[in-house]
Amino acid sequence: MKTLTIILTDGPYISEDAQIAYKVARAALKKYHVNIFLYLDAVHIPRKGHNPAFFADEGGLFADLAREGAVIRACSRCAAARGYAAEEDGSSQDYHDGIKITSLYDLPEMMAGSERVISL
Amino acid sequence: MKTLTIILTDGPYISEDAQIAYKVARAALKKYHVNIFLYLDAVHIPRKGHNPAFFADEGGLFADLAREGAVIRACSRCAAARGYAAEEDGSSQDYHDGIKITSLYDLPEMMAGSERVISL
Amino acid sequence: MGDRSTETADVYLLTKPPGSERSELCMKLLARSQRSKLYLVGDGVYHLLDEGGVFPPSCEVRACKEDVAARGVVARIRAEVTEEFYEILVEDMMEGDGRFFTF
Amino acid sequence: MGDRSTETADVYLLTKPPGSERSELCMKLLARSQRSKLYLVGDGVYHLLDEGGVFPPSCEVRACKEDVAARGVVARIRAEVTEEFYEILVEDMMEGDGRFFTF
Amino acid sequence: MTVGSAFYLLDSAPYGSEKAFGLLNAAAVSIGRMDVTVGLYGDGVYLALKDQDSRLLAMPNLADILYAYGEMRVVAHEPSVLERGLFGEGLVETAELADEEAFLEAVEESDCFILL
Amino acid sequence: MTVGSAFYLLDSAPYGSEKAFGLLNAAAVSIGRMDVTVGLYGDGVYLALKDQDSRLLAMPNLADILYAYGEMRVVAHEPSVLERGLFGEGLVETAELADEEAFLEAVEESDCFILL
Repeated sequence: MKTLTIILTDGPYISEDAQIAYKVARAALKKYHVNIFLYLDAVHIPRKGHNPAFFADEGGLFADLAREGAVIRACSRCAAARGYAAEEDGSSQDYHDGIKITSLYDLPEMMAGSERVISL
Repeated sequence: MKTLTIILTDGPYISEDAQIAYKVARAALKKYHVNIFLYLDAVHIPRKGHNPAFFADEGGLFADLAREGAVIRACSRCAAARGYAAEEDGSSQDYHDGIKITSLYDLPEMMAGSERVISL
Repeated sequence: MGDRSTETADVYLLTKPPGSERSELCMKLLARSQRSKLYLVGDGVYHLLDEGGVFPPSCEVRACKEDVAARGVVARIRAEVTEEFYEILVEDMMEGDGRFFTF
Repeated sequence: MGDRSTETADVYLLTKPPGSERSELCMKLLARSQRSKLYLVGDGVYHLLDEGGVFPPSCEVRACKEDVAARGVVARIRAEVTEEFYEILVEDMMEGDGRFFTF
Repeated sequence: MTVGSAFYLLDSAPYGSEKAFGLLNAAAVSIGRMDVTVGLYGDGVYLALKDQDSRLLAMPNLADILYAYGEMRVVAHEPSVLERGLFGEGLVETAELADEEAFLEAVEESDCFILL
Repeated sequence: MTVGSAFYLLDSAPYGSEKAFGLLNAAAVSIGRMDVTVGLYGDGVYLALKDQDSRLLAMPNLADILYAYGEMRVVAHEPSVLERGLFGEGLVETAELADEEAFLEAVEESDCFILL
C-alpha cells in the first residue's frame, strides 16, 4: 500500500490548513496509508475539548482520522513548549486518543517511507 | 494615569509578537496602566505548563505582567474554540492566575479608555 | 475517474492567492513543466479570477467547489470546479509518476 | 530622555521586513507625515539595510538593539540602535500628541 | 485624549484564515462605543466579492456581516481592487471604493489603527 | 518510489518567526535518512547574513546551524539576495548562491518539497 505523509504547521481555526489536511487525509485513507506530522503551532490541533461556535471541532476531526487508521504524531519540542506533556508511551492527557507526541526524528522516517509528502 | 492597550493575535513561540508585547508592556507599566487583549491564536499564550527548550516561558512572562498590574483578558469565543474553558468568574484552570477569559465586548471598552492602542 | 491519464503529469497543489510570493514560485515551476495539473484550494481558488495567459494552455486546472462557492468566485479561466476535488487530487497525486509540489 | 521633544511627531512602530505589504503601507503613511519617528523592532530592523532615500530626511529612526544583533544587521541608514528601545518608544508613544501606528 | 474612533484594516483574504472573521467581529462589537471604519486593503478586498455562499464550507458568510451593520463604514482600497481584477465583478454595495488618497486619509482620521 | 531526497524551502526571515528554526531542525534530522537541500528564498535569504548574535534575544543562533551540518546543502536564491541588497554584505560561506535557473532545478531534482 502506498503512503502519503502530510506535514502541518498552522494551529486550528486560524487557517484553513487543518481543514484541507483533514479532507485530503480522509480521501486518501480509502486506498492509502496516511501519516500526519504536527509541527510548530499544529501541535494545538489534537487538543481535547475544542468547542468552536461557528466551525467544526478540528480536534475531533483529527481524532476521527486516527480512528480510521491515520498515524498522527506531534513534535515533542513544539508540544512541550506549548504546554503539552507526553506520557511514557507518547500519549498525552491533553490529546485525543491515538495521537501521540514523538520525536522530530519520526518526520524523516515518515517521509522516507512515503510516495508523496504534502506540507501545508 | 494614561492607559495603553495592546491587542495580540499570534500564539506563543511561532512569532516574536508575544515577546515584543511583553517588552512594551513591561516598559509601560513603570508609568502607565496597561491592558492586553488576547485574540485569535493569542489565547494560547497564558496557558500553564509551557516548557520551551530554547526560549523563555511566554506564559510565565504574561503571568508576571498580570502580577505587576497589567489587565490581561482573552476572547471567550477564541478560547472556547481552542479548548480553554472559563469558570464563572472568567478564570480558567488552564491559565496562569490573574488572566481571565472574557467577552469580546471588553476589547472596545479597553480601547475607549486608552490613550494608545497597539495591535501586533 | 478511471479514464483520466495520470501518467507523467506534474501535480501542483496551490492554497495561496494570486500575487503572493508562494503563488509566483508555483507559477515559475509550472511554466517549466511539460504537462501539468493545477489543483486550487483554499485561497488558491482566487486564481480562477486570473486573466487568460497565466497558465500554460496544456495545464489542467481543477478547483475545490466549496472553497469557490464560499468566496463568491466566478471562474474566468477554463477550469473544472468539482465536489470530488479531493478524490481526484489524491488519485492524481498518488498514482501519477510526475513531480508533486504543494504551495 | 527628558530633552527629546515628543510633541506633534507621528510615531510608527514597524515589525515587518522591507518589501512586505505592511511595510509599504507604513512607508506611504510615513511619507505624508510632517514630522515622524520610526521604531524598528523584530523583522522591522531589516529596514536598516535599506539604501538612503527610503525615509524622509526628517524622520528619526530607532531600532531595537537585541533584534539588530540577532539578525547580524549593520545599519546603512542613520539610525539610533539602542538598548533602551522600549523605554523610549513607550515615552514617545504615550506622551506625544501626534498620531500612532503599528505595522 | 482617549480613543473615539478606530480603523480596522483587513489585508488578508476571507475564509483562508480566521483573520477576516475576527476583524469583523471586533469591528462589530466596537459600534456604539466609537466610530468604526473597516478598511479592505490588499487581499482584504476579496471580502467585498458578492454572492459568497459558505454553507458547504460550514463557516459563517462573512460578506453578510458587512450588510448587517449599517453603522460600520466599509472602505475598499481601489488600487487593490483593480490589481486583483475585481473592478468588473459584483461587489458588496455597502463597501465604498476609496482611491489611495481617500483611503490613507481615512486611516489618518481615526484615533487608532488596528491590524490583525 | 519512496522519498530519497528533500528540498526544504525557507521563505521567511529568521527570529521574527519560529519557521526558520523549525525548518532547520527538520532539515537537520533528515540528514542520513535522505539527501537534504535547504533553499533560502525571499526573506529566507536573511538567514545567510553573517555575524548573527542572538544572545540578547535569548534564542539559538540560527546561522550556526548552517555551519553545523556539512551534509546539508544550502542554496540561496540569488535574485532574492540582490533584491534585499545583501550582495555586498558578508554571507555565511556554506550557503551557495544559485541563480533562478539553478535554484528551480534544485527544487525539481528533489523527491519532495517542504514549505513551512
